[in-house]
Amino acid sequence: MEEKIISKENLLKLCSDLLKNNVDIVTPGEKGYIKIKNESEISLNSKSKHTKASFKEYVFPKSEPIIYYKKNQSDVEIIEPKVEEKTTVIFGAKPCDVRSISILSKIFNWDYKDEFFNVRSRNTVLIGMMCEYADEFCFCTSVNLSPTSSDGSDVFLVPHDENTFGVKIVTEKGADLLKPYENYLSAGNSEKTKAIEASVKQPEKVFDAEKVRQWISGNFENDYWNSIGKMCLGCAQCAFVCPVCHCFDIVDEDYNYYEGRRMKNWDGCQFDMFTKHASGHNPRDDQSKRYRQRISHKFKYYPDKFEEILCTGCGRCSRGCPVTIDIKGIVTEINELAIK
Amino acid sequence: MENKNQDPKIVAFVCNWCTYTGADLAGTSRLKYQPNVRMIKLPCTGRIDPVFIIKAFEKGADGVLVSGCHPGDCHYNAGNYHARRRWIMFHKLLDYLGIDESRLHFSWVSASEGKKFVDVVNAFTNKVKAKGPFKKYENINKEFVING
Amino acid sequence: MQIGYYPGCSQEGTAKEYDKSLREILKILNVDLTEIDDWSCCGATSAHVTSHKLSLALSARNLALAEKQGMKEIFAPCAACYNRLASSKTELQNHQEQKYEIETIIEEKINNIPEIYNIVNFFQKVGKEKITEKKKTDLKNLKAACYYGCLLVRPNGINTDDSEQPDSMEEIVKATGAQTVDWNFKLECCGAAHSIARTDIVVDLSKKILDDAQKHGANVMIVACPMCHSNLDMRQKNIKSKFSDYKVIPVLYLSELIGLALGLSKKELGIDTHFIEFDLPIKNNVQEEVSA
Amino acid sequence: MKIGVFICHCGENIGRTVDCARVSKAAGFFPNVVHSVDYKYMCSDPGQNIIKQAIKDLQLDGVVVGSCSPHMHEKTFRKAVADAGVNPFLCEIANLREHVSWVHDDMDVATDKAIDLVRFAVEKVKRNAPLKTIQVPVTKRTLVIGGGISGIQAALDVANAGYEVVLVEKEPSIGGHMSQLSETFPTLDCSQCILTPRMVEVYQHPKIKLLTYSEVEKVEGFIGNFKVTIRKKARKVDDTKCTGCGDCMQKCPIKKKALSEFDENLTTRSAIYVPFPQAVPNIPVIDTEVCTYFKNGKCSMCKKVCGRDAIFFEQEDQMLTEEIGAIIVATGYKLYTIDKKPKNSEIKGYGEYGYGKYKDVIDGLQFERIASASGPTSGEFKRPSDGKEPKKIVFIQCVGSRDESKGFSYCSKICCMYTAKHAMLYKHKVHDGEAYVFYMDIRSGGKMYDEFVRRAIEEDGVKYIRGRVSRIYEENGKYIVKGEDTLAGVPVEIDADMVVLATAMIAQPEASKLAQTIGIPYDKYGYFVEVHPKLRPVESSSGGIFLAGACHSPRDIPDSVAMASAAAAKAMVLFGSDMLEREPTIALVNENLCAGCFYCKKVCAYNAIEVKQIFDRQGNFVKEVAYVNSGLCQGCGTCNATCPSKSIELIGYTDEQIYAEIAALM
Amino acid sequence: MDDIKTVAKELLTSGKVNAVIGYIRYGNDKRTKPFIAQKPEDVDKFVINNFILNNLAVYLTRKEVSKLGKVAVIAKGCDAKAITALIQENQIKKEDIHVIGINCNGVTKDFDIDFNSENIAGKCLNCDVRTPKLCDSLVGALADIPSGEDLKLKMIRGVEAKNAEERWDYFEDEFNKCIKCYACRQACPLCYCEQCIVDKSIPRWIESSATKRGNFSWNLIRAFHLAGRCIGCNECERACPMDIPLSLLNRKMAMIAKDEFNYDAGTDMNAPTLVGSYDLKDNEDFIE
Repeated sequence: MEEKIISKENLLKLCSDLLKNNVDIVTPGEKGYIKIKNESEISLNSKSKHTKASFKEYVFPKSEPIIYYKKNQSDVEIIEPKVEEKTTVIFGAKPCDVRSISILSKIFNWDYKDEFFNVRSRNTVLIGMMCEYADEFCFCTSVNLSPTSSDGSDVFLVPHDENTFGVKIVTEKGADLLKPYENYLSAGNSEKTKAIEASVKQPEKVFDAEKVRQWISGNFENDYWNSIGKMCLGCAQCAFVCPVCHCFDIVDEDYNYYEGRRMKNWDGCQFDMFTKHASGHNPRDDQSKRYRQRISHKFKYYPDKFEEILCTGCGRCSRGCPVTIDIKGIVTEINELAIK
Repeated sequence: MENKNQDPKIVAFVCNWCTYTGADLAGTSRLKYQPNVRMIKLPCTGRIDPVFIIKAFEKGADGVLVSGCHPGDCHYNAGNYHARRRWIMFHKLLDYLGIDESRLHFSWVSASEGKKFVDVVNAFTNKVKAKGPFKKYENINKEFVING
Repeated sequence: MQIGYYPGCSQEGTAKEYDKSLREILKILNVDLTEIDDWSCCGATSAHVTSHKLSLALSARNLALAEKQGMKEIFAPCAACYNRLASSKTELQNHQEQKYEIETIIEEKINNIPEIYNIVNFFQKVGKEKITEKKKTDLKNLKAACYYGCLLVRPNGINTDDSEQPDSMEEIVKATGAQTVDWNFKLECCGAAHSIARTDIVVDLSKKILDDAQKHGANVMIVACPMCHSNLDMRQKNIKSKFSDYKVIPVLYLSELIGLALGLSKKELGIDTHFIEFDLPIKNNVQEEVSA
Repeated sequence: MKIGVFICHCGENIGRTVDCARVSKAAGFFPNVVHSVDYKYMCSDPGQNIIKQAIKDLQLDGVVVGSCSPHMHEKTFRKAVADAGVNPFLCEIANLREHVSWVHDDMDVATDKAIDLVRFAVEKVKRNAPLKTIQVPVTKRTLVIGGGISGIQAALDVANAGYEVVLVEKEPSIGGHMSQLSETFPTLDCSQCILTPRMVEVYQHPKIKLLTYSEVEKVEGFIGNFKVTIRKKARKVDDTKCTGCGDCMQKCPIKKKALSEFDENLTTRSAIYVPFPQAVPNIPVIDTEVCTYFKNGKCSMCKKVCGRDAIFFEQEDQMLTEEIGAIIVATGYKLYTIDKKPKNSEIKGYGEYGYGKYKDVIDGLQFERIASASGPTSGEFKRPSDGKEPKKIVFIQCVGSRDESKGFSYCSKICCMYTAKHAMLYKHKVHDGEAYVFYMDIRSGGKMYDEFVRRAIEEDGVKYIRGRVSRIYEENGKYIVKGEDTLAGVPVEIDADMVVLATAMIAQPEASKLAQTIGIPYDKYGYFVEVHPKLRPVESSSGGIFLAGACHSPRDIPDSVAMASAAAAKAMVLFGSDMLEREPTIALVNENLCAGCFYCKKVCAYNAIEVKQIFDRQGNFVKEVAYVNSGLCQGCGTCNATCPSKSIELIGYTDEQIYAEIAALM
Repeated sequence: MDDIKTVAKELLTSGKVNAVIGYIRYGNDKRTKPFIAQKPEDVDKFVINNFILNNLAVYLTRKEVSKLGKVAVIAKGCDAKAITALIQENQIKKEDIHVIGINCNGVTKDFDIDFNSENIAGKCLNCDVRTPKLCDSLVGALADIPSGEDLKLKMIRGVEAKNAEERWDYFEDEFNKCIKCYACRQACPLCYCEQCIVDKSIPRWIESSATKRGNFSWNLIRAFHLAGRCIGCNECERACPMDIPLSLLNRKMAMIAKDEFNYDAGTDMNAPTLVGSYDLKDNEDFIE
């Protein structure tokens, strides 16, 4: 892995050039990940708190048309939408967020290849940045990630000081992005980078994901689920802000008398409607079952199938939960139950 | 083309007993009025849900006209009183959200007021015409129109 | 408490003592009056018999000034001024077209017209319990006939009190400790502006009012209007000379009565400037000034 | 679904401005439309046959007719469709005549609009459900509420036709205001003399169940099938034993404490009493408010003297339920009490007239009692304060009527007449007396009415002054009435001995409560409202509930009697068949989705929404949901619009149908 | 603060209720979370402080909670209004719940921040129900609370001062952020429908897509459905992960209800509801 150094000044110039070259830059801002218009909006703060929502929507939009249709007397004409091939740079994302794309890729390329996702992710370059923020809801280390992990990034930044950044070029895609701007980079100092990385405070590892997985396997009917279900309000903000939750719903919407579209919209497993059958029967008819599904999907079903935990430990779902249901606390408790 | 002179598009939600019959009377009296209004007949103004109005705008209406029996004349005793209370809240909400008040018109037209019906329709059509197409709503409607 | 003040012309002329007594008692009751800057004549009767528009414009100008000066409430002690301001307010609020026209004439915008108080409403606002609280003089031997005159509660609808059978002034008077009498001519005309030109009419009309009050046991008249006061007070001498058996009766402004209750002297209240000299059957807890 | 579209030219009426061929061609391309034609006269027999034939040939299961207003021929086409074997409610009308061809000139534009309207109808009919008209059985019994002259007339008419009647009167006796009157205009015949026989007839009628001293507590059900709960208030007298001998009243030690309601407070009565000697039934009641026994248990004189042991102190209110098919409301009026501001009203009253303060300022009903031979003065004119004969009486009309600022804006209709009558009766007895009437204008429309007023003025010398009275005050035992004679343009002052105020007739104070109990509309004054002011003047908008007399609006005796007979006739029309047919346009609740907020119940003007409890299979209570009583629902759909989750739907105008119509807007 | 524990314990031990819904501390000392105590010893964890943000009334209509039988709920004044409104709307019966009112000394805008004049929640400024109107027991003592600036009111005034076009743009931008997670709905104590209108698919009045159009209709109809019902607890806004200023809608509607009908939601459980009743004199100057 090649390593370089870039000054803040040059970093801004780099961004400015990218913008000029019609590249979209997305960066964590006050109100979530935002598409910037000007390089000065770029986020270079490794100590910042997580944005409320992840950047998921730039590869997997909250709503997108997947089919357009036109009706005539007896026939329906189908028109397939095209996703624009346009480079998007996600700049300054935390390692936990960066990891989400590779986790999501598995589900979106499992049996059906989701072109909507693939076109976007193919055109997305991830510039991650080391994270120096850790609060009580962070637990990336427990899901086998770390604040200094460049895993998943195409380029990874490590701030050396206020005005200099170590630049790890992780992938080809990263190298390609930076190639035209080589003159902004100078020779790297991997020693310093390592030292800085070593000094970063890591969140404590609080559970063993494998133990948790095994416990879930045998405890589908455990009373533990009821204690959470009782408190959960069944909103799905947890799923919607989650970097790796990927469920969606498909609905048809008419545009006018003859035309309409089929929309793919984010959905959340905490909704009562999520599993409601047309017959009116609902296999997950109370909140405990729905919450069990949430935890099981993240820590058992997905790992079973894809050998990936469907969680990056970012803590967003818990930070924003209106009733402070803390996934870290819950999985830790499960871990304890598993030990007993 | 087919759509000559059909702009602006106006949807009217009217009650069966007063305004619809008032419009019938305008017809029997051979009073002429502008042709833009498309009327949807309901039993009573009490049946008019604000979502109808929103949906009409979503479907491209430039103006919505709501009309029923005068207070005290309701065929169903009090449907229009309940409707009126909802409208008070609703039209103030729309105004606050920036929907131009002149695109939504409420009126009482009784079965005997054929002339008033004509006046209301003409005045409202002119008002909406002057405002032009409802661009703001068109914009939010146009997100994700066919791009394939 | 701070309230805008529209004194009107008589408070600075014929009814100085009304103004004086008000200012004295308001000191005790902790109410600040802020005079409307640059106020002009309300137009009184002369304006509205001349031109309706003129009468509206004159009042509207004063209301607009008050609004511009940040006043939410204004107090007009003179019943005529009150009547003009309050009637205009109602008319301006209910007739948009009229309002636009008047706004053009007076070159001011009118948005939120202040609340307008007459003297009775004003003391209702101040709170009659405040008067009772600070009462120093025992007025229980006073039997007051409350005279509203023709303007204070009319026209019907602009005032909260009944325009035919009012009783709001009685409430205030009772708060001072005085008694009130039930009588017939609370709203009867005193002759008003005919005072000078047709004194004979005023003498007859005023006598009827004063007689009825006394017949029902009153030993003091309470008024709320400078015009009423001048007729009932000043013309008693004329009545006396025309009807020799007529018995005079003191005529006090409501503010003066309250002043007495609060322990102020006749001089402080300007009662010494009245035409009718009299002693009132009251006991003062504070020492009455020797000169009074 | 296979839909047929049929466009009518209506001769030239539609065809002149709408290109019917183009409309039918365009409609042919609408999804689900399999057949589209136009024809000169669709409503004619050949026209209808075209529809019927198409239905048969093409197995159509939905029909849209583009023709005149549905108010005109909807029934015709529905019947045609039904004849061809398709449910009649699967037929929709696009109004191409009244709403298009007659009101627009430009053919292109009109045709475009016509196409749109047809599209709306097609979209709607696709979502129509096959419906059946609702059949309801009829209970052939009538409830009459109120035992005044209107109630009596209605009850007798229905009963004489052979149907059972339950007559409920809240006072101890029937008779109402008419029993209080002295003589009636314009004939001056004795009111009681003509009324009493009818009261007795009611009492003795085998088909009439008379419940006096009773009130309607609750009305459930719907036209033809009401269930009415009646509270029979405790008289404290056993009506099966009492013979009406009156011994109890004679011996009752309380004679002076209670004011006589019948005599309008001019006299007193005992604690156990019948309101007046001719009362029906002639059974006393105990006024527990004043009776010493009920206050401190001390006296029981009436019980001691009663030879039949009919006094029953422990008696309690009884609840009766009656099965009823039609209701006639005849609750009458009240006189406006002008001395004080009525509660919960913006009415300011006429304090300046001194009613309540001066004993000799009285209202019209008090004057009736004074003038009545059975009244407190046995018909001699004596004023209440000192019993002296008044030599000068001032009558003031329109006190509270036609006066928006102080009273009610309506005209009380009867005052002109009864004031003339009062003045006349007075002049007939006190020949040297003077009678003055202040009036706004004389409204004496009616057979022999104006002649009557003219007689008062011209023959009896009553002095009419056109103007209003500003104030009345007492001076030396006289009442100084100050007013204006607007014809002469001068102020007038009259020193009267007595003043009679013709105060407004107002709705019963409890009228709005009763209206809510039985579910009929009332206006801002509290008067009950008819369905149509011209063509259905005695029907309330609730099916099976009819109105009679002054509970509807101020009216005199002949008008009340006529209206009562009309209401009785309406009830009998209802009883003419065994089953009732109703439109199936009613609301329906989706019980799965209903959250039980009952906003639908709050907005329902017909009490058609009931609370239903839902239990699971084990019998555990799950939730409360709304339930629509199909007999009561009139199909306005207010519930549907109010329901936040759309869990109640109006059949025939469902959300889906309306959405489809909106969506069909191009 | 023993008071709350004593009261709650007594209710549980005596069997008057089967559960008490209250608050426990969570994480740092600037955060609490709701907790349902079913055993007397559970209540020892209960706290009352300036961080009890949740409106616990929301739990009363959940079937997971109603299964527990009679419950007690801790309620601030604003929360008690929600309970009142729920009773008014037949969702709960007064006799089925026990309201433990607290004399409220204000709460913060959000977790993890200090409680001071800058951070005091807007609803606590000029609060007139610091002692709940509806309660079966009352705990805690009133103390002075910091005063602060009513920023939300300022924002409302700001929006009102804009012209129609600017207002539209403002709200379009705000609503555009919506991701249709429905946290606002779920956190709202008065959103208790069995099925929300946005989930109704035949017909689909409100599109569930998080498109501009779907978002506009959703937020508009949500505000309308709460008109005259919102009691101003502001939980929707707090729950919104996208920071949409929902109180600008709800509070404005409450202001309209007050202006037009002198109606305050949640003040009287026997009062007729705003929608669902009418007055012959309702203002109709906008109807021709």
